[in-house]
Amino acid sequence: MALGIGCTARPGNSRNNKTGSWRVFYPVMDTEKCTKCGTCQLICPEGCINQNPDKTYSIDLDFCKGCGMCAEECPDKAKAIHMVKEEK
Amino acid sequence: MTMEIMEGSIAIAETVRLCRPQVISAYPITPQTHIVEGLASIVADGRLDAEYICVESEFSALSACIGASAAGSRVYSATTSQGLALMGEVVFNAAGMRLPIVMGIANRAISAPLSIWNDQQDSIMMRDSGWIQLYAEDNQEAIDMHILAYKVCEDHNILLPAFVCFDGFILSHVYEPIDLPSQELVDSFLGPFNPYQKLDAKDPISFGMYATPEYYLEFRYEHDQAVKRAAEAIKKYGKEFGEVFGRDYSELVVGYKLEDAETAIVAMGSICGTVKDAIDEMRAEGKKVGLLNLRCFRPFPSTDVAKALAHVNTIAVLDKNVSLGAKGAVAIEIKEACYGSNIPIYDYILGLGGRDVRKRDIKKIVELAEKGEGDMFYGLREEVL
Amino acid sequence: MRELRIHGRGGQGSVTAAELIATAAFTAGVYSQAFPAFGVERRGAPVQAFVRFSDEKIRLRSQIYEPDYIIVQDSTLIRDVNVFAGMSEGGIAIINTEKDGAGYDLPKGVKLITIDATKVALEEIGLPITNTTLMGAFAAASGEITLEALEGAIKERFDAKLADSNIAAAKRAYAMVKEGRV
Amino acid sequence: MVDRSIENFECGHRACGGCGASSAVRMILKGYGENTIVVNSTGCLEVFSTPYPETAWKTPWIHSLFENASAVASGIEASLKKQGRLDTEKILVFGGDGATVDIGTLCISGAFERGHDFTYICYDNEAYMNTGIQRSGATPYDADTTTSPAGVCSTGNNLPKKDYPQILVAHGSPYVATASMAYPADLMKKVEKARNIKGPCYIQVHTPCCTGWGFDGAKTMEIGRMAVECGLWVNYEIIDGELTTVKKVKRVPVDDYLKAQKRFRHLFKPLRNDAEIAKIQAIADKNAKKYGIDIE
Repeated sequence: MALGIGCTARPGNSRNNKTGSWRVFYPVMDTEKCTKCGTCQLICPEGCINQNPDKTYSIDLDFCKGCGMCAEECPDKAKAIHMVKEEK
Repeated sequence: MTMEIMEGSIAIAETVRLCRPQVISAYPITPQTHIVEGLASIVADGRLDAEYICVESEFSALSACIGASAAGSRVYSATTSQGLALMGEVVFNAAGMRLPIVMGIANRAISAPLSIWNDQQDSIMMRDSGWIQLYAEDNQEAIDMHILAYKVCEDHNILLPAFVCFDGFILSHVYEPIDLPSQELVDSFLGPFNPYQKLDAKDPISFGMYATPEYYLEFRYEHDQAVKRAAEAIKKYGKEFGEVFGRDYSELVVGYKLEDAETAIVAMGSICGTVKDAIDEMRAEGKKVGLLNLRCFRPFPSTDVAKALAHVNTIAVLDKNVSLGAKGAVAIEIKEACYGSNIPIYDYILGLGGRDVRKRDIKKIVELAEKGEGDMFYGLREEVL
Repeated sequence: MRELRIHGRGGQGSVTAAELIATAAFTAGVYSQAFPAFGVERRGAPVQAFVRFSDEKIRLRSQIYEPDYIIVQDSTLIRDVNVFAGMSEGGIAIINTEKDGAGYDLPKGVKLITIDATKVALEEIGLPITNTTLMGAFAAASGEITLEALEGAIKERFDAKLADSNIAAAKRAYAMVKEGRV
Repeated sequence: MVDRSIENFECGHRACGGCGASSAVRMILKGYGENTIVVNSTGCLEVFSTPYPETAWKTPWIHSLFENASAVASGIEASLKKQGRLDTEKILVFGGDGATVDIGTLCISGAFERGHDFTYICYDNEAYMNTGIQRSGATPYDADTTTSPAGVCSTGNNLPKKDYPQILVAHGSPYVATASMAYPADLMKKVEKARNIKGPCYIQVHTPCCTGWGFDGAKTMEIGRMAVECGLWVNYEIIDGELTTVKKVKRVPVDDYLKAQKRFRHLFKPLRNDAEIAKIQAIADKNAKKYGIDIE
């Protein structure tokens, strides 16, 4: 197949690259504690935190690199995310 | 056909107008200046509905052309010499992005020492950049090649940028008769710009990504293939051009009294005119000399060259450039094209930095070649010998 | 092919003269070519411009070394520049001077025409710009261009008022040469 | 009103975990809205988001060279104008601090002078991160980088951070602002504002770089906040040349901000360098006075 002339590609196909394998720690979301503030979703450098129909959030571990920003920034009153070491 | 007499630069500016670019971005530099001044006033007078971006450098001129072309506009720029050198990074980039930009090059020498005068070192310096390079013998060719270049470059099977090279001052500043085609004819030949792809919120693409070692080689291969395909495209559209405008460009190399020539001169650009006059005089003296005019340097028409020169005894290549420490760029190509033929090929570096070349110089070079003396800078002052 | 070399100083309109002469020649039906000696000369420095005339398409691109005609816009140039270089029998040299031209080192057989173009230009145009005056003299002396074609070329280049005065200057010089009043 | 549901930067890109720039880009794309054409200079962002054939961008996106993004944007703007598309599509340029305050200045100056309608975002991570942490004109005083290394005869980068926003104010830009990815609402609001202002707008966004500055990627937001709280980074807006808003803080000494990053470690180990820390404190004090950031 010919390449994209001018080094072009269709939008958003970086999803083919599952960056989840980069992780050492992974985030665990406690939806009970979640205040649905959306901070984690907004700030995640990967954009891999998605809102569920019940307005809580879930983390797509296919892409999560385990940076821990979401856990760190989850507001004090919630502290709904904590990081757990990957079993490798 | 109505011939008019006008300055080369103005003829080119008027021709660019006929090609209806939507964005023009250029920076003035001698001897290209009259072209961009001409275009600026054409736009200012409302004779062309285009955006004229008055940039702060050649580097930005071509960069803006990249943006405008990628966004879906036909674009034009022109430069020369130092301007082209400053653009260098963008020149390679525009080609790699496969954008059909047409740029006029008013050929001029490269500093140091500073020289505003003509030779062809500037465009030759960019020979490996993946642009098509056409060379005009006179201003009629210079304007025709502008129209032809858009046609070739915008072909979705080609998608390359092109230099239309014309000798600075010698062509850019000469008043001579030309046939400026009608808008109707140019429109019918060229049609509106139909981009292969463009930056468009309705259909987003990522453009100009980077290539890892897994892909870079293939991108260069496909780019090379496109430049090579351009040879056939130029011939095809050059023939169509002839049918529409009455001047044929279906050949990348054009012979002059070459059929029975024993000695062939190979040259590019305006010097071919002087060579032709010299050949007529030599022919009158019974010397069988001919010319091979290289209209196209990239893609390099090796096969056409080899075929055209197969029967001659001696080849004298005139190079208005030099790859210092090696030879003139044209000679290197001609030797490659004629590899295995055993025809002696001599290189003459001449006319650098605006040194005038006369008929008698051409005759002298033919004499030297026939004596087997060549591969030299021709016409040096005594004090360096 | 016939060749003309114009000698002047930067700012005297030598290049314009070459262009207008080429235009006039072309409109009257011959091929012509005009170009400057490309340079970086500033106002006042010696400059040259060239014109070729031919019945066939002109291919030659070198400068002009053996002119059939020369126009010298400023006789003081003759001290610094060999304006007659390359001229031969049958050539015509048109020189702007108040003097009669005696003492010039003219090549053999070259016809000399001296004209006080500055005086004509001052009287007709009000400026010491002599190019159009000398074009009139050239038209009369050489026969390469007609006065009508020259008028047309001047009209195309200049605004109406400026064109009128320049045409008047050219016509006067034309008549002066034709009548031998130079 | 910023539509936070906009996601134009896809997963799967190759930024470091905890990348401030990547986080900022997501916010900026939300703030700038749909129908955006992105121009990206060469740099970290470009490299981690677009290795052929995988692109993270869902907007139209173009990369040409390191230093010419604003000239490319000029051309796009001219083209959109000619096509009548400029009312619906807007141009957003991303350049790193090196691509902006150093090598891109010629093209930026030209484009801002000409007044093209686009927004230029400098994501400022205060060094050339793509090539391995070399100093740029935006590197702060005394930061240790690979080309301004701390050593026996050096305390790191010996030049102050270039005040680039002022250069664009001097160009007559209608909107010049600074922002930090650690203040998402402020950042997104400023970006949205820039989209709606005609002419060349400039926003310099502080994007802490865990790799280049030497801190844990989980702390990216926190480091960003600390920079603001100590006065070494000031968030402000300059509209038509007038300073209109400034983020005020209850200012703390620079020590904790410096201590939190490896790039300033030489100021504390093996011995605390009071003289140099005082110089950095003086920079923060000068900022505080200049912009009036202190809450009395």
